[in-house]
Amino acid sequence: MNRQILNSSHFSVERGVIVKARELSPHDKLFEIALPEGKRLHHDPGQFVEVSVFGAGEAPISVCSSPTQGDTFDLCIRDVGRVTHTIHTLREGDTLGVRGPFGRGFPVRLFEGNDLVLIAGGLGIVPLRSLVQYVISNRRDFGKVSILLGCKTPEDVLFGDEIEQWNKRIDVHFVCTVDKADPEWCGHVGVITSLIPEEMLIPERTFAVIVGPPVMYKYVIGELLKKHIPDRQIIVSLERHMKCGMGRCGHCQIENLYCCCDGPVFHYDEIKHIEEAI
Amino acid sequence: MGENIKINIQHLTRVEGHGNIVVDLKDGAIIKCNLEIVEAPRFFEGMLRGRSIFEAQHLTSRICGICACGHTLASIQAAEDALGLTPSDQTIKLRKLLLHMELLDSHILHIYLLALPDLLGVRSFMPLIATHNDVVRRALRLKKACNDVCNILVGRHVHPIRATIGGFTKLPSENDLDTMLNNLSNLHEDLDETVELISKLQFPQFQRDSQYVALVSDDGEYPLLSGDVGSTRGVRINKSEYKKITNEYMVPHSSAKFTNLNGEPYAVGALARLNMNCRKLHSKAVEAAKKLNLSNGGNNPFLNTAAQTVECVHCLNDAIGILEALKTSGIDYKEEILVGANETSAIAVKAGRGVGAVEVPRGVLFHAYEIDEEGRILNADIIVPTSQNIANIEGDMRAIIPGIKHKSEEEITLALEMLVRAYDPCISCSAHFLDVRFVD
Amino acid sequence: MARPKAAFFDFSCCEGCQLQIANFGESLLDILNVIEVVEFREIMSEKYDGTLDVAIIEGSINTPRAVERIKAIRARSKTLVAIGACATTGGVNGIKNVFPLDEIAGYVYGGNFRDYETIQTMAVHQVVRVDYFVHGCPIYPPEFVAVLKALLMAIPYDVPDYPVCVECKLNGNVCMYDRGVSCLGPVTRAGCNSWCINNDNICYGCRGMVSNPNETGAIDVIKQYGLSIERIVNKLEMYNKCRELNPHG
Amino acid sequence: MAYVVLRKDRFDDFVSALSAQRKVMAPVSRGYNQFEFDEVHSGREIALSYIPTILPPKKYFMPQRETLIQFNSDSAEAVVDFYNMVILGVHTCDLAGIQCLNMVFSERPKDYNYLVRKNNITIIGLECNDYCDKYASCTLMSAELPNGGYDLFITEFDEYLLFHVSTQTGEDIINSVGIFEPANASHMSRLAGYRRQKRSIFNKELPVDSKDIAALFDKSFNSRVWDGLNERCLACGNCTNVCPTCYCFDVIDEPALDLTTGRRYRRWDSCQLEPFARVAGGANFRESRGHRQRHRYYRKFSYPVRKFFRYFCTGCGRCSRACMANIVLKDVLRDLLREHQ
Ligand SMILES: Cc1cc2nc3c(=O)[nH]c(=O)nc-3n(C[C@H](O)[C@H](O)[C@H](O)COP(=O)(O)OP(=O)(O)OC[C@H]3O[C@@H](n4cnc5c(N)ncnc54)[C@H](O)[C@@H]3O)c2cc1C
Ligand code: SF4
Ligand code: SF4
Ligand code: SF4
Repeated sequence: MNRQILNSSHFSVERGVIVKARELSPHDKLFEIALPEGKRLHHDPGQFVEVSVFGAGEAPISVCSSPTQGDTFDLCIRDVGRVTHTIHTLREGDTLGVRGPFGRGFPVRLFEGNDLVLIAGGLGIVPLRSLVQYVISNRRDFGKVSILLGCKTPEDVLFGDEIEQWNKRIDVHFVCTVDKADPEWCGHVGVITSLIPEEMLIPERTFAVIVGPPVMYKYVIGELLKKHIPDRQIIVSLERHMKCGMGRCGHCQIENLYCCCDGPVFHYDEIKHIEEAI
Repeated sequence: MGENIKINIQHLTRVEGHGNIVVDLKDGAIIKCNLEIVEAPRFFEGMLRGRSIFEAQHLTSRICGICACGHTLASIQAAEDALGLTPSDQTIKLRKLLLHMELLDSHILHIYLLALPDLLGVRSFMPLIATHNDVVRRALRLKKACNDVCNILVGRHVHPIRATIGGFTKLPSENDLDTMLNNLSNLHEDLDETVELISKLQFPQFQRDSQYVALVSDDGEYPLLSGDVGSTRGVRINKSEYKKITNEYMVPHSSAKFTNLNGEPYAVGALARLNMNCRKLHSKAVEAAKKLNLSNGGNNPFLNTAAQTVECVHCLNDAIGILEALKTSGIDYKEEILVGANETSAIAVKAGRGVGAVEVPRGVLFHAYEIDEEGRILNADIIVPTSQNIANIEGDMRAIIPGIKHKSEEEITLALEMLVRAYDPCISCSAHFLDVRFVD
Repeated sequence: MARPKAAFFDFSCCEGCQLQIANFGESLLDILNVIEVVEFREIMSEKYDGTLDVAIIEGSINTPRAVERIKAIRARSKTLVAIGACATTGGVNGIKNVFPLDEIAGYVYGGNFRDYETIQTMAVHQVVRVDYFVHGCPIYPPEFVAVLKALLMAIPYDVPDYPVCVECKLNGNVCMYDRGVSCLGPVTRAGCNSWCINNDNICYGCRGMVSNPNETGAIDVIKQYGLSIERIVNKLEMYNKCRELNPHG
Repeated sequence: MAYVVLRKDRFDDFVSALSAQRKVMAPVSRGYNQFEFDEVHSGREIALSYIPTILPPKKYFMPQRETLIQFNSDSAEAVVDFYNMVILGVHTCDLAGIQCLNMVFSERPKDYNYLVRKNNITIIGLECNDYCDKYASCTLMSAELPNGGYDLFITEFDEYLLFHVSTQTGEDIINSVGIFEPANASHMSRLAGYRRQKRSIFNKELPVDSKDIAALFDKSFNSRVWDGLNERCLACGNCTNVCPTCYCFDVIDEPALDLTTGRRYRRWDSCQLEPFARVAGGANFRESRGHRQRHRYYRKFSYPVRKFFRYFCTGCGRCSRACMANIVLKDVLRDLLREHQ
């Protein structure tokens, strides 16, 4: 057998250094990563990277910081299995493998000059955070901005301090709802669809972005359609099992689309005829 | 300790399965002197009923992981006996090879990992990793080689895959024969050193005129896979009458079924085989026996470990002989057996009764089945070497106690443990039929 | 890093799985470099009664005393690994459950059978929580090593939840059904590298069934090949009988 | 376009000479009318008359398990393991399969593991004289005649083998072995006659025009046919594993006992398996066996047409042969057709 070393394999990883690690909840941690020699990731909001720990494996993780953040980027990781658990044991100064960025992010150019309704369910706030941060850093370029967040319980609300900031801003409309409140909760209780703003919505100039668990999409899209938002202006980010990020391994396929390359961000009109999508 | 001794060894270690030794000596008289078996019952004979005879070997192999190949061979022999099937010469050669590997592997495990720590005065082989690293490595190397050969020959050593009624599902390629031969030829030196090691050890001096039972035959071959059953008291009977020999009975003081022959307990195993057949050993093994003072066998049960060493040499050399013969004759691949053949009716099935008697590492093992005309098992009977030995072990314990009763409790305990271990008892084997009463 | 303290415990079984580990040859020493074995009755006289990092359990639970013993082991062990079919599915010991308890004990022991304390055979996870499973009768050594590594890294080991056929095909074997013989590969979970079929035998289902077998489909197949359903069901019982009692433990 | 002739009694010499140069893989018999590509050293081991092998030759281009990355505590290298080899006796359906895989792995980002291996493989095709069995649908898929994708291509006649030399690599082999004669006009006219005759044997297997199949799938997504398959399929993955154009994979890390060195490898995976599309949280995006079967058929007859402008079925019939539930590709297509009549 011959063995050749490949200089340009797309399976090669870069070593990212964890500059900061912070616990957000008992099973979610936020990691700030720097690539070697101050290299930039150059990602779009909504794109993801394949993160790996050798020995444990690789997993697709959304970049949850805005490209405007600078030399580092953030990953928010939930401990659910082999890779994610191992990453949770890493500390500041440790390295992890990074490939990417992959996929198609949010179409921010199209958003410019329009109103935005950003809707996140649970962990969906993670990929959406990169967009929120981007929008806030370039606030002038967008019209009205609403952020709607739905969680199971108050404990599941991630990025509490940051959300506090969003809440305080005068140029962002922020609402949060939980399925089940605790005594201290003073926000909304109920399903996220009830938060979609009615009066101030101008369908032609509104883009709605949805990221959340699989069950959420149908209901929220139905509600948006009722409010006459055009298909093209409803944007979703989908999750699928992924192994390669290059449209080959087959795991993320949604009929003829590959979630990893054609998505994970899709316009609703691209997928509404695709039964396997939502 | 003196005239009053109470010894209760719970969960005897470094043996297969769970057993206790309980001794109670009052005013010099032995009140209790038992080897008790506390393995959970597994009901193998019960489970076999109603199953296809073609599954018997797969299931009975699971009686014991260490003698899995032995159970497989005994089960196949009994099944073929019941079906009236005569295996081919090639099949017999390969089965002998397999049995040799089983004996070699199991003996090595016993000699090095189970018995040697006692003889070197440590509690297990773990400390030996540091103090006798070369010895541990040699043991693991020997075991690995046996395993590698079994992997080729039957897919794996624990619960062999290829050995089946009628022969083998897959036969070794020419390449395989070379690899096996090569693996085994590399072992001569390790075995020579094993003989050397054992010859230097001090075994406890103890003699008792026990009755020994093993397979016997009229030809010149050291009988392991075929023959009649014979004893040092001159008994000789056909294997189909095995019950006359094993003569099972229950005793109230103990939890195990016992066996006796003509009203006397007996011993099976390497020492018994040597006592019956030492003239038929391979010449290299004869030399080893000389070196270990076992040229004519002997009466010291502690020397069973040494007898096993002699058999290792025999098995290795005979195995190499078999492989060389197979290389010369070539393998006939047309003999490969399609399993589940009963489903395609390739092997004719009829009602009948059959017995298998095979010399497995710890002694002669019997399987007997009765099947109906569709090949379903009506009755099954399995008698393992360890249950044949228990009565004799207790006899040895009774005989040894008077000579050591003045020693400390630790010394007595160790002596009894060593005695039991020397028999290399396999309690998981016996548990398929033992009465279980816990002695908490 | 301190080596985790590990102990081996055997319940009702043939001890073949422990032997599989002893059979690693010299690479056993590499394993002993990464775990500290503090108790292993079959080959060691040392005993240990402190807290264990890893308890490795072989054998099925089939006496009231065994139930107590396994509970006690669980209570003092951080992780518990069930190895071998007897421990992970009840194994062949489960066949006992086919028969009424009194009946089978009576057959083997005659008149005194009521003296025997025996209960229905159970897999370990049907009595206590199990963290890692190493299926198979006997265990497949490379899988044991893979689980050991997952355990050392404190990450889950996912038992393949697809059938043996997958590995069988990857190995390019002639399918047993093409030889006219029934095989339990299609409903048995993979992970053994189709060990038996590689050796031209059929799969006996020793690793237990996949989580969602298509049972009606399988029966169709058996009929289509003109094979006997009764025999297949009988075969399935060899390793899957305990599945029906308390499947989730 | 050169043709050379090899007397049949010299075929063994040809194979021996070839195997002295590099590994030679060719179909060998496994009994039960089953064949498999395996290493050979002489012509006698080769089953020249064979029906599609258990696994297609894709196993040499994309091995069942292949190392992608070798790592240790402070470095990780992307690697490719390969042999320099000749695959001898590749039928036209499998040549088509390799062409499909070539397209997939040459797309950007290129898969160098595949491409390096491909560049080290020489392919010698072999013409089929007759149908292998009732499962084949090579004519429907236009794969019954050679269509490129080989270095040398053999057509067998009673007393000689006619080789088409298609590439320089093929030419070099012919020259290095040196036991060939140039083909003459009579050889060529015999080939033409043979191909004419072949056209009368190989007929379109289903009453549908190949180009209409994609349209058939456009309207079959909710067909009842898939419900039927849901009942029967065992989700064993045989059909995809034996398929010459299936290439889904899983990526797995395998550390050594020291937990810091090891490898990352990929292994064939199958969309038919239960866990294939399951994600953390438990959602499974193709939970029913029927949907998974539908996905397989769409990956042969619909999705690739939009991306690569060809079907990813070569008509080899392997999926039907390997399915113990007797799910037969031609029957499924026929049922779909019937539904729309
Ligand atoms: C585009 C995209 C963006 C994502 N972004 C984030 C993020 O920002 N933060 C975050 O915590 N998680 C994110 N995920 C989910 C994350 O990829 C999975 O949780 C992770 O792969 C699980 O890997 P593991 O090795 O830890 O778990 P495993 O031990 O492998 O498996 C645990 C469970 O996860 C499923 N799973 C395994 N591998 C994958 C995979 N590659 N994709 C999806 N499910 C898988 C398994 O089926 C199993 O049910 C994202 C997923 C996608 C596809
Ligand atoms: S032999 Fe058994 S495991 Fe292999 S493909 Fe056939 S049914 Fe599956
Ligand atoms: S092939 Fe079947 S019976 Fe054999 S080891 Fe694998 S799961 Fe067990
Ligand atoms: S081979 Fe048949 S049973 Fe197996 S997954 Fe494919 S269609 Fe289903």
